[in-house]
Amino acid sequence: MFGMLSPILKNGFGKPATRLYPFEKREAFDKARGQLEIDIDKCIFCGMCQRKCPSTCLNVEKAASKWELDPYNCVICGVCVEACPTKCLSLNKVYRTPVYVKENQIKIGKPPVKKTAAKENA
Amino acid sequence: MLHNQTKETNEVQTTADKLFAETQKLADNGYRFIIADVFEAEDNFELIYQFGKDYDATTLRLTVPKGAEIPSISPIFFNALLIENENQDLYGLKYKGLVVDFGGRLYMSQDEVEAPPQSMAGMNVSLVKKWNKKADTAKKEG
Amino acid sequence: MGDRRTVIPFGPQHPVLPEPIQLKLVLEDEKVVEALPQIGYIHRGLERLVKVRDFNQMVFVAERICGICSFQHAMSYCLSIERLMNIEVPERADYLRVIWSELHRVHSHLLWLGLMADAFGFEAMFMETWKIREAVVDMMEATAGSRVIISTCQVGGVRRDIAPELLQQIVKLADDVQRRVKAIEHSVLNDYTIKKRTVDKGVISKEQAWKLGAAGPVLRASGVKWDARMIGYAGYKYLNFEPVVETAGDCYARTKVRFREMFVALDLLRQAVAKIPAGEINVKVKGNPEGEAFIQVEQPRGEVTYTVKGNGTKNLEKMHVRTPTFANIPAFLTMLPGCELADVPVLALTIDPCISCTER
Amino acid sequence: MGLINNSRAKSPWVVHFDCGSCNGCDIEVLACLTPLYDIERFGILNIGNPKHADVLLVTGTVNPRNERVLRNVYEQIPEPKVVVAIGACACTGGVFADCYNVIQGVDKIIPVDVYVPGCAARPEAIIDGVVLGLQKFQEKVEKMNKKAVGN
Repeated sequence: MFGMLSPILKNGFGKPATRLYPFEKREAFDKARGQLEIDIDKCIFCGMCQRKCPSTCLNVEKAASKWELDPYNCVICGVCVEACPTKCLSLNKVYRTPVYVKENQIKIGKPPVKKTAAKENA
Repeated sequence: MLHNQTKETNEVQTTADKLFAETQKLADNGYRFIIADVFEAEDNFELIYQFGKDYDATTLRLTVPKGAEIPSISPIFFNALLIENENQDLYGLKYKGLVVDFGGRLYMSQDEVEAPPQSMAGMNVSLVKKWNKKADTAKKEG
Repeated sequence: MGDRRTVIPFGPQHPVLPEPIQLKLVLEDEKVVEALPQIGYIHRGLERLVKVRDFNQMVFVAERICGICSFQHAMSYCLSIERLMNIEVPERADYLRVIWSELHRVHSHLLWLGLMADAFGFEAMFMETWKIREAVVDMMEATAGSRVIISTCQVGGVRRDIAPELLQQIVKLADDVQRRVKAIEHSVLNDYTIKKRTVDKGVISKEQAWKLGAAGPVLRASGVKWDARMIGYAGYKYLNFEPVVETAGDCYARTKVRFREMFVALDLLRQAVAKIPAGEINVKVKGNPEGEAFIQVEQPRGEVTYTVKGNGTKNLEKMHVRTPTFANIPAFLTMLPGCELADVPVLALTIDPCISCTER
Repeated sequence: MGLINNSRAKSPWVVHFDCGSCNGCDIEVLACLTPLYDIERFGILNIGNPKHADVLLVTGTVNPRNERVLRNVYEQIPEPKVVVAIGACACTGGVFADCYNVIQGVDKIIPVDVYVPGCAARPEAIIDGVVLGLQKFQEKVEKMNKKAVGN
């Protein structure tokens, strides 16, 4: 009978358990996995991320120096980040917000300068 | 050879005719049925039945040609019923004497897709194809 | 007699179960005489994906067989590949695997308890258990970065390390959860209504449970002392624990087993944190898997078995998963005849159904 | 009629249908209802009956067997209605997009208004998704009101 008393008092006078989400936002954890980001200038379009991705959400075209992500297919595992040889991919802490229309993220970068060509110029 | 986490399982080679009797023997010895697996080859199936007693496992292994009927062990172990029906669905095996026969329609019914053979023939799998497929549907919608 | 029989479809969209499964219940007045399951609403056919995904990518597919015991699915898959390739996982990775699996066990059992309470119409307890569960889920996010599907396992070890401060927080969390679950346990197990609806309902005897291949809490509630963790995979070989066993075999015993298992899991967490050594968390994997392996791992719902066959290429030839709910359905079907229609939801929940596991 | 429709957007009732997800998104939808996120404070109520509902939350991959059930549930919801696809599986098929028994996305079967990405989608994202859906719902209500006036 008295066992109930402590939870009643706690729930009656304590702070509510609810996080008042849209008004009070909680800070993300250090390790939180949010969205995939790319620093397109560093990308060499090797296609390693595309080969390692378990959900086939990446498409890299070397000829057009295009990097394409389908964020609605991405499962945010972070394998591509580990696989990237130039460390141009990263995961930020902010989760992706919902949308009305699905759109692929397309980034066009500079075509990588060929080493042999650079030597010839020099 | 099949491995358990810590040790190798004892394995018995058998045939389709002897399967029921062998299973009965294991059941009398206090074994329970764990799982039946199917490995598909060109023109035959390799079936593996796992039985367990305490922390030991025993394997019955047999090879049957495609299209042959296999005696169901579900009259002895009721729990073989689901897995045998699943194998009927996914591999087109035929079992004789199933307790409840879903007729190859446990997962997929008449008007639905058929499970592809394990060789994955007829499945659009390559990356390029998938991206083209997406582009096609986008065009149609647009 | 014939006209007293009715067939009632239970599902696929049913308020008690969030997942679609259909049961065709043959009733005689209010008594269930026969039950036939109709599954396939969630069948995805993911086992055939082994042909298009390489063995490293399959970890993430295996993980998504079930969102509740996701880490354990990934771990079982990795264990089976490691067995094929003879990889020795670093000891720290073994311990980290134990920590994450036991966190998953606690969160799964709390989730089940909430759903069970919801089936009873015990709304307050549903809210209370999910409130406690949220603390566990937060800990998973703090340690792995994601709430339910944590993607931390890989072939050859784990992908993320847990810092020492976080490990201490896990111990604190374990103490906190233990205190709060103890309070709930008292009010649940001694409640008149709950006893009335669970005691002597859906009884399975020891012999039946073993012969029907029941798994996990359903098996142990009937008095069989069998727990796949005793085989000693991952870090369990370094830790001490006893499988939880009850003998009654009814719904009440299954509830009790899950409560006690939660305490065992919390104890394992404390042990693992106390014993965890420093060192590497993964090893580099070279080559491709070849051969056959058969692995049994204890999940919150029972024992999962993975059978994999590799042929020396980067794609496996075959992967087959037998999940605990799949194993428990025959037991569930034998429990049903003789019970009343109003008991069916409670009986369904005591096997802790997870249909996405069942059909893959 | 206008008054009723206007008040519907203030207290939308949602029905949750699991097409075949891995449970990850399902438990996050349920987590939205529990004390920590508690969407009931916005007047959002989870109910089992599609005929009472305004918003349909769909999780998971669609396969040919549950496609009919999904369409059935969708058609039972009275107009105006909003469909929210939750998780990578519902948006595009996710990791299972290549499986033989998977249709790539809910939008191939029924019109989808809001896509919530993530695997599994976070409760915060689900709340955002429902709120975003409500804005669209409001537009639909206004369109319906205009039609009613026109007649």
